[in-house]
Amino acid sequence: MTLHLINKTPSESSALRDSLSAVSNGDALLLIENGVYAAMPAYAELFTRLPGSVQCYLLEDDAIARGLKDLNQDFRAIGYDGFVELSCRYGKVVSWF
Amino acid sequence: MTLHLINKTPSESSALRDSLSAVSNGDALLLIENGVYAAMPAYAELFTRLPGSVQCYLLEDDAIARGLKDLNQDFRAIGYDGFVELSCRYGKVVSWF
Amino acid sequence: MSDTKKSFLIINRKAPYGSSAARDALDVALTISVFEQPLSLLFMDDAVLQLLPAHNAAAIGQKNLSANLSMLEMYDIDQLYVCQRALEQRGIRPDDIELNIILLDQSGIAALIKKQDQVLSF
Amino acid sequence: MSDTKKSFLIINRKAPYGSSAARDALDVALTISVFEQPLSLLFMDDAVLQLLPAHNAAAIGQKNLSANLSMLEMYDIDQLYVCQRALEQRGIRPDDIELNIILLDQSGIAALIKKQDQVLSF
Amino acid sequence: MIFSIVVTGAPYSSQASASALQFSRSVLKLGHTIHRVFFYADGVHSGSALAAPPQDEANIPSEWTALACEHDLDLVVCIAAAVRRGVLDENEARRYEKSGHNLSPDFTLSGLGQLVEAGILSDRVVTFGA
Amino acid sequence: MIFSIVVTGAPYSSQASASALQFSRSVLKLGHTIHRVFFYADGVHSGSALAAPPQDEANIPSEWTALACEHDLDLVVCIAAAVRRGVLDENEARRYEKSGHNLSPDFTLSGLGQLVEAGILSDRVVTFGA
Repeated sequence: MTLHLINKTPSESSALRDSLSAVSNGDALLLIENGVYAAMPAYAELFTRLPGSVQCYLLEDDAIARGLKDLNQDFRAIGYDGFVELSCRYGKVVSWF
Repeated sequence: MTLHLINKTPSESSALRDSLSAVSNGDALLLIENGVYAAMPAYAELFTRLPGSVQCYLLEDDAIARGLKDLNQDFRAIGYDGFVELSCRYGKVVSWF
Repeated sequence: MSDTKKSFLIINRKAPYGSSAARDALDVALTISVFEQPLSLLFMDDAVLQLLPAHNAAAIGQKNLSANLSMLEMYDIDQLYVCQRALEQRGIRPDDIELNIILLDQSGIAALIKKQDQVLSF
Repeated sequence: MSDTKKSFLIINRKAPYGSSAARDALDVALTISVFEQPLSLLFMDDAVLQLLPAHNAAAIGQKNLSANLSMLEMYDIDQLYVCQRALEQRGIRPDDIELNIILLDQSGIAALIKKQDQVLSF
Repeated sequence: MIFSIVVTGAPYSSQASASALQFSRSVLKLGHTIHRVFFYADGVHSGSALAAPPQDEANIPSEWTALACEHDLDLVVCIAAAVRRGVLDENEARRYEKSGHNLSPDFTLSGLGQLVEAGILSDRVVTFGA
Repeated sequence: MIFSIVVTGAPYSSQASASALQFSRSVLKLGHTIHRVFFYADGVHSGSALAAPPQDEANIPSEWTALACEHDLDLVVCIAAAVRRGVLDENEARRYEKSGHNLSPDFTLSGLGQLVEAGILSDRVVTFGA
């Protein structure tokens, strides 16, 4: 299973769209850097076709830096330690940028 | 009147889309660098809502470099000299990237 | 040179912090105002995300952009134009923004660009 | 180290020449093949534009990517996977491409990624 | 007509500096003037004296140098963007107590005022972005 | 678990190098191993010895150096990407007859083989892209 790492907004690159088309059941998504903006409620529709088995995370440090709150509830906020733990738990990490 | 300079593909940035929403009658578009890919016929629909008074150009050097031919006929191919002449003819140049 | 005036427009299109674009643009804006040239700022696309309140960029080892944005008002740069569609696409209400902004639709943006002498993009 | 084998996938997503990404990816691909590791290349999004024939990058003072792409076949890297939707969106027919490619739909791409040990992105 | 050129992309990483160079050559060939070329953000790497691309590839920094010498161009690198990115002239290297410097002598480090002044004094400002 | 980290974005221009640094700190704190950090493309500027950001901003290259010294990290800068971009060690400066060098001594210039070897020997490769 794969951890998909996305660091761009939905507008600045097609990284998010491409990653969503490449997930398998049981994979996870982690939004970092500018990627965290994708967890704004206005972008929720992008994630509606994800299999329910795909867990969604965002890097809290990046969301705090950008003043983001009231984000999409489907995303769990984690710190860098959580990021490392996810990298261990999933078999590999694929970066989309 | 403005010369709008676009150097990104329709997929790698929203530069093209943003530029199209900002043109005035009598402006011109010039595609350079990766921007020339937007003149592939598959992207023709992006330009259908442009006012007829907006002239469309592409930088030939960049199209040749990328092996592009049979491009959208609405775009006239020019060289760097033509690029300079357009910059003079239009009152200012706005870059979208 | 003091006799010459040119109107400048800075077009911002990038989100803050992920790249240096937002700060680069603000540094240019402050410099233009030091030169006392007419200046407008336009926020399109992801750049409207620069306008969200309560940044805390120390969390990622950077400096807050908000401080520089507030300086714009101190420098009498109060022409902050914002693309309405960019706000809507991101679900940001104009009330969420704590700066004095002027909302523009597509034709407003075209008209704003049309009347400038020089346009710098970030 | 000679006993260890890992399967590598290189995901290409960028157009050629506008940035160094396409060439950086090819250099890594050739190095992986020197190490005799199982290697696949996947072209998604704008990276399918790398596969168009008849580049003439000398026109912009660069070197043709095509030469390096052909080298892939010399190095026995013949697993070139291409995102079908990316081709369609750009109106490129598979016949336009002069390399041996394998077309993949969305589920094919997911399956390809799933079976790799390491994935490098460009 | 008086042009100024702005470059915000680094050579090799982006095409911006190479395109700006080609554009500048045409500007001069057609009899116009270049008031200044201003290198900002990652564009500052165009001023590197240490860039050593393979011999069969263009050497963008040295092409700028050659064009500048031939036409007496004012090549200005934004000082704030440059020192952050490790592009220093001899003065800045001394100021920051660094062991060396790497700005090509045909480029000048200066402030953003040079960009704004170029905008005021030029008929056209053309930005090559990354 | 054995990690290797790949960085392809330059400090200040992109967040990639700063994120990779934070991630690396957590990897080490949690008791894992970092086999190598490989700087590729614009990531090579993370190895600059000349970067001089304002004092109230993070100095990413020197933070890498500090982390490397503390944990004996192998910081490898891709030699082909680096020399093109003007990032040279003493050897390369001599080879290309350049007046100076600017690679921080805690970084090593080496080939792409170091990236591939890291992929083979590491359980996880995490890329911070720009």
